[in-house]
Amino acid sequence: MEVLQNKGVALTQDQARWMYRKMLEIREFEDKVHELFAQGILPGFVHLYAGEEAVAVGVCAHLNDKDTITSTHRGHGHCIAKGCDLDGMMAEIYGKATGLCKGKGGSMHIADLNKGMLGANGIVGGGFPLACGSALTAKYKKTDNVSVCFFGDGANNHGTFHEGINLAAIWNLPVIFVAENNGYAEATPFEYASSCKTIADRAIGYNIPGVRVDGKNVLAVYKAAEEAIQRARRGEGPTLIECMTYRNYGHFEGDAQTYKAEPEKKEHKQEKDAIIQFKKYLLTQRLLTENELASVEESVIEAIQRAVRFSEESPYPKEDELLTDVYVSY
Amino acid sequence: MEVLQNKGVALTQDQARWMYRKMLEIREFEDKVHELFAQGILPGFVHLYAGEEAVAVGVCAHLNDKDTITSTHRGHGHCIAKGCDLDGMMAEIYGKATGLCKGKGGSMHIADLNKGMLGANGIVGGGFPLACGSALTAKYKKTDNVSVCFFGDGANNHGTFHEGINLAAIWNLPVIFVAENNGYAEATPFEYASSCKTIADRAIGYNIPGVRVDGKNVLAVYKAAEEAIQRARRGEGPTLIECMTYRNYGHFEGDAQTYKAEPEKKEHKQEKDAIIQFKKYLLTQRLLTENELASVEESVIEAIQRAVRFSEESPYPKEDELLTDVYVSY
Amino acid sequence: MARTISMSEAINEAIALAMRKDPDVVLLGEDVAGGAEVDHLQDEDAWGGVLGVTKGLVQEFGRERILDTPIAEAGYMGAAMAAASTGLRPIAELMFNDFIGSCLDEVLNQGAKFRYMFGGKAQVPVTVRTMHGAGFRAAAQHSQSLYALFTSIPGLKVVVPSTPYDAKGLLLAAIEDNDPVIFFEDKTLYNMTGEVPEGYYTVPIGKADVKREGSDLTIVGIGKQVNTALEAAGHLAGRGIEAEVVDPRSLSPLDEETILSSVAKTNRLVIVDEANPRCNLATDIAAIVADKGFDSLDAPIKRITAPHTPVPFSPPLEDRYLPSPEKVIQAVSELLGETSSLSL
Amino acid sequence: MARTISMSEAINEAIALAMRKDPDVVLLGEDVAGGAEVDHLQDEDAWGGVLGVTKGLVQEFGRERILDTPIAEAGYMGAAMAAASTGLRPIAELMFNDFIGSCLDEVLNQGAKFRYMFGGKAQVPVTVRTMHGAGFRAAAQHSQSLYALFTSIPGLKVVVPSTPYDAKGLLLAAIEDNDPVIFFEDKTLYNMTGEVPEGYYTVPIGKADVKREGSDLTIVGIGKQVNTALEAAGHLAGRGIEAEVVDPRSLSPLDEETILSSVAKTNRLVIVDEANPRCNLATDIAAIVADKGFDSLDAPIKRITAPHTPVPFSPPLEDRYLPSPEKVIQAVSELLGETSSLSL
Ligand SMILES: Cc1ncc(C[n+]2csc(CCOP(=O)(O)OP(=O)(O)O)c2C)c(N)n1
Ligand SMILES: Cc1ncc(C[n+]2csc(CCOP(=O)(O)OP(=O)(O)O)c2C)c(N)n1
Ligand SMILES: [Mg+2]
Ligand SMILES: [Mg+2]
Repeated sequence: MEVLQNKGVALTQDQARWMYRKMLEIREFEDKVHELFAQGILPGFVHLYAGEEAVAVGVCAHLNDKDTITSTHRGHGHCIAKGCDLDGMMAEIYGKATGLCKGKGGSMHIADLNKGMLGANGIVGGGFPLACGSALTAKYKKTDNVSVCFFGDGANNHGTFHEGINLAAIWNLPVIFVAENNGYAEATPFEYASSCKTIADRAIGYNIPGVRVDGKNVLAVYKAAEEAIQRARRGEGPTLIECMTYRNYGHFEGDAQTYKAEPEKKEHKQEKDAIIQFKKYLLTQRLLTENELASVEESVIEAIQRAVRFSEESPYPKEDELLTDVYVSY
Repeated sequence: MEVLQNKGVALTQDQARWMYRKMLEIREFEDKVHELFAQGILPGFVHLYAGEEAVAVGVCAHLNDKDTITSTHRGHGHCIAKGCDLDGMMAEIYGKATGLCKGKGGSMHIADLNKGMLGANGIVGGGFPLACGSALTAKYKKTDNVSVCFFGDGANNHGTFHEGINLAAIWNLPVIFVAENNGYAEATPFEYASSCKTIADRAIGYNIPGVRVDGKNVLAVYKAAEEAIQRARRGEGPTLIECMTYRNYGHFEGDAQTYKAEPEKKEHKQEKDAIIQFKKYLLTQRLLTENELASVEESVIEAIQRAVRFSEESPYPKEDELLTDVYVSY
Repeated sequence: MARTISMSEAINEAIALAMRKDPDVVLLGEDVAGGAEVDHLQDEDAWGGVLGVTKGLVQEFGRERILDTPIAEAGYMGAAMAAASTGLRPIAELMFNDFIGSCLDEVLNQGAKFRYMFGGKAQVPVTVRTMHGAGFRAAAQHSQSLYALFTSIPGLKVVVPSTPYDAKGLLLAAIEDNDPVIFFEDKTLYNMTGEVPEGYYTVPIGKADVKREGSDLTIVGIGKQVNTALEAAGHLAGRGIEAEVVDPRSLSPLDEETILSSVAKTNRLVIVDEANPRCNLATDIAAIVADKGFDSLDAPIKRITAPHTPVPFSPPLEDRYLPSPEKVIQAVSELLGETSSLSL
Repeated sequence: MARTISMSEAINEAIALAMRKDPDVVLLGEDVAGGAEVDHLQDEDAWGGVLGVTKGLVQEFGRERILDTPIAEAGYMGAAMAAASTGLRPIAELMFNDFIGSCLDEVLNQGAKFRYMFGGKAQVPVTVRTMHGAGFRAAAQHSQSLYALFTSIPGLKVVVPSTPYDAKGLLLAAIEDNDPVIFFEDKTLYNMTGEVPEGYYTVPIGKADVKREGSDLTIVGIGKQVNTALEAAGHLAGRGIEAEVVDPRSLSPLDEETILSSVAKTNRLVIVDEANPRCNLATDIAAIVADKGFDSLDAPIKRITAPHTPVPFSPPLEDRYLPSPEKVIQAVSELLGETSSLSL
């Protein structure tokens, strides 16, 4: 199998295709959810990941189903990159019985433990301790599995950031803390709320490696994640990776985004767009052809359409589902 | 008035006497509480500050009654250094009606807002946010007052450390965060629980100055605090000062201290003892004479005896005090 | 009193009036202004809170008084407590009451206890505004009604308004109050409109309001569920059953007297509380009446509450989760011993 | 069953038995071993918890299974929740229940809700051991009894033992249980002794225990207050009044049946709960009986609780804060309509 080298990144064609596909799946999924929400079809608080695809995909490219991730309120991208079923995800966002969580969780609580996806999380900062917990299981059971904790720049100021990273560091747990620095927490800029110059700087206080990478460049994320994950698998403890990224939509659906500057919005949808950049790279490096890319694109669009159809056609949970799944036994 | 210079520290005789007196007051007070507790006279959880006098005194030497401090479970030293009444303190520890808090608070909750002492605190890490709050008041009201947050090496891993320091940093609040690194949190060594090499290192993550000083040397503490407090009064924001110190007694009264090594215990009671060191300094520098020191010592011992007598003779609160002071009005 | 505004506007107006009156009042919380230090942002375009409730306040009062915080609930909540005890009169916004998980200590062990622990020598005039309630499709972590937790804590006062009028008057009373007050805002009531006077007025904390008079039974509702109770009462009236609807408005202190004298008149009690069923306000009120009002009771005390489950996301499940007029009518029919259940 | 040990020893033994039986059981918390990585420290000299309850466990199970944590309740409590949902069966010690202020989110919004939010696809077999209770001169932040808070949270089970026997059996049941269980230990009961079998046994969660039979009235006690109730019952018996004392043992689930059938027999109910009075277990149980047991009630339901105040430090105030046999007897005398109050 042909292998290409670039900036220390070696991708097989299969990997490249998988990454391109996953990034597209996220983008199309989120664009579709945006549309459905605007039409009043989807209820609830919905936070879209479009624009940040390179982070989830660049990291999850290194993970298997026994590796775990913790996620955020902006969790669809993590789910998709970790291999969650698109039909089940979309149905969950619809609140249908066929959803990954039977419709009980919704957008902010999609989970699939069989895929190592420990749940989107409506609580900012909720993931840090959880990632330590699944890493503790891995360490205790002497597997070489790792945990990844995705979190936002806003979460970086929450107490759990500190407690979680310190715990992972002193117990030498296999956790990779991945900051998705998209510049804003709701309408509040990173620079206002965070006293650090970079989130990566904070690694010093825990005596662990900390790096900042271009989170729009999936290869850069891929490479940083590879190093960190390998360290963790070798039992050498946690790493903090800060990925500079941007969300294409508002904080949640309905946000007028007045706090974003126009040029910034534009450039992120154009020259900085992670998918456009990766596609260009794949073509110039001749990793995939135009035709191959087009067939991926087509198949992704179909998959999303299928997910919507599946969701539309699925029933709502039966009324008595309200009372089940609270306890194993009570 | 004669002024001596040393390592950039200029103490007047009055200051020197005040500092010596306060350090002794703390030591004698704590030694007495230790004795009373061992006799079964004092109830409750009691955490003694003996051994750490140089920290509270070196810092509080720069504060006035409008400046505020937040404290810890090990709060007697902070109270004394901040000017709380010894009779009222001792009576509080006895649970008497004449206590600073009418006996309702006890050792872990001694407070005197008129002295800027915002309360000992039974919750580890409780002080970080509180210090930000009183500093916010000072900043909002455009006074030049500052807040000092005393905290232990154990508290340095609590989420509130992170949230408090970040908040103070982004709001540029006049807070001085003073770590009392006595090597242990209960029976857990600093090095085990904290991933940082030094607590001062963590300042980098908040982009504020951080220094580590010998907390057994009251002059070193005095000097570091002076700089930090002046910065804060000038509106230049928070500082983190880590003072390396040691507690002479156990975590609380009753602790067998098996985790402490013998040589370490010994040296801290002898050559490293903060009071012995300061006394030597005062004599060699001819800042105070043997006679003057002796008269301070005598007067302190008397003051502590008086406090015990006062407490013994004081009544317990009346029964209906149980129900008052919950609300201003209800 | 002809002006009609929304609950959201009433709350916004109360904050503005309090801030005009007292320069020590500041508002702090996540995005309460929004867009802090963003160059191009005009303050009229600032968020004004996640659902826009505090919109416009930063224009009038500036960023010194409307303080955006990091996502650090423990940090800013503790700061609010100490700021209150050192001379400010802060309004701290906890965006969703569910987030108390991130800052319970600052409320439970700090702010609520300062006064007592310090022998009456501190006061903590803080108001914590927070959103609660199901029905918004916001799922398990953004839909809870946790007022019982706060009600159980000595040192706190707790207020849950059910109308725009009460919301404005109670919020002004809360801000004036020298004790810590937790002020609950049901996110599904923000668009509810009602008559609200323009000027400054207070609704006293600790005084229940009889929202409808009746003689056949008493229905006590908490917050939005007062409206459920009123709706049910309307239907019941059509069947000749006159329900008295009592709105405690303040849960701590609780106006036991108004509740007890209503039950003394009607001899029957139903309580509607959308919180989970265990140790909630419905049990609290039932227990008080089962003690002090026992002799006037002719029938069991019925509680209409959420089930003992988290709040589900799926719309039909969430609808079933909440109390409804139907459920109230059903309980009343049982209470009155009618064999066939009433229907709407 | 002749061996007599203390509550503290019973708990220690339960943990040891569970750890021997199941290699997935780990214990984590602050100083649960003590002296982590101290060179000279022999493990027999390690603390074993702040009051020595877990002493000796690190000797047998080593530091891989007895994990000292930093003072980071949110960090390790959240870790325990996720460890539980990924294959371990952790026992997490929250030193004092008052410290829930530092980690409520991990319990309320994470561990308790995983299973429901994830559509039944997760399970969280964690046991949280925590100390509660007044009477230790530990003042306002170390003396609370916050079990109502946990009882109100769907997804959690809550257990409060009153004897060494129950403590051991309930703790083993809690550790075996596949749902999150909060296990309350009254710090003032650690030295209480009682007969405890040596081997492995469980006391079922959700089953109340009638600790004394009687026909004149029912007294339900929570935790240590069961003993207060028993003491009162002893005195009452001397006056010809036979009180039945019910110990729910588990607050969630609550064995309503046993309580209701006791009241059906005695027609009178007193509840003794040392928590603050609002929205506590006493109100919860009173409300259940005022609904489902209304017809059997001959008298008001009385609650003996702490007052609505923080726990005071001063010994005479703290003594007055707590329920006492005298207060129970007083309530009973009112209940039975005796004009002159009974005395001990
Ligand atoms: C503990 C907590 N506080 C506040 C919120 C409300 N909230 C939801 S998302 C968000 C902003 C998060 O910002 P960031 O971490 O940067 O993630 P992003 O939305 O940018 O992906 C806030 C404040 C919450 N859900 N949880
Ligand atoms: C939030 C919280 N967790 C745990 C405790 C129990 N506790 C009291 S003091 C203490 C150790 C504190 O260590 P450190 O901060 O180093 O202060 P020191 O006792 O050494 O002065 C602990 C764990 C507490 N009081 N509060
Ligand atoms: Mg962000
Ligand atoms: Mg220490």
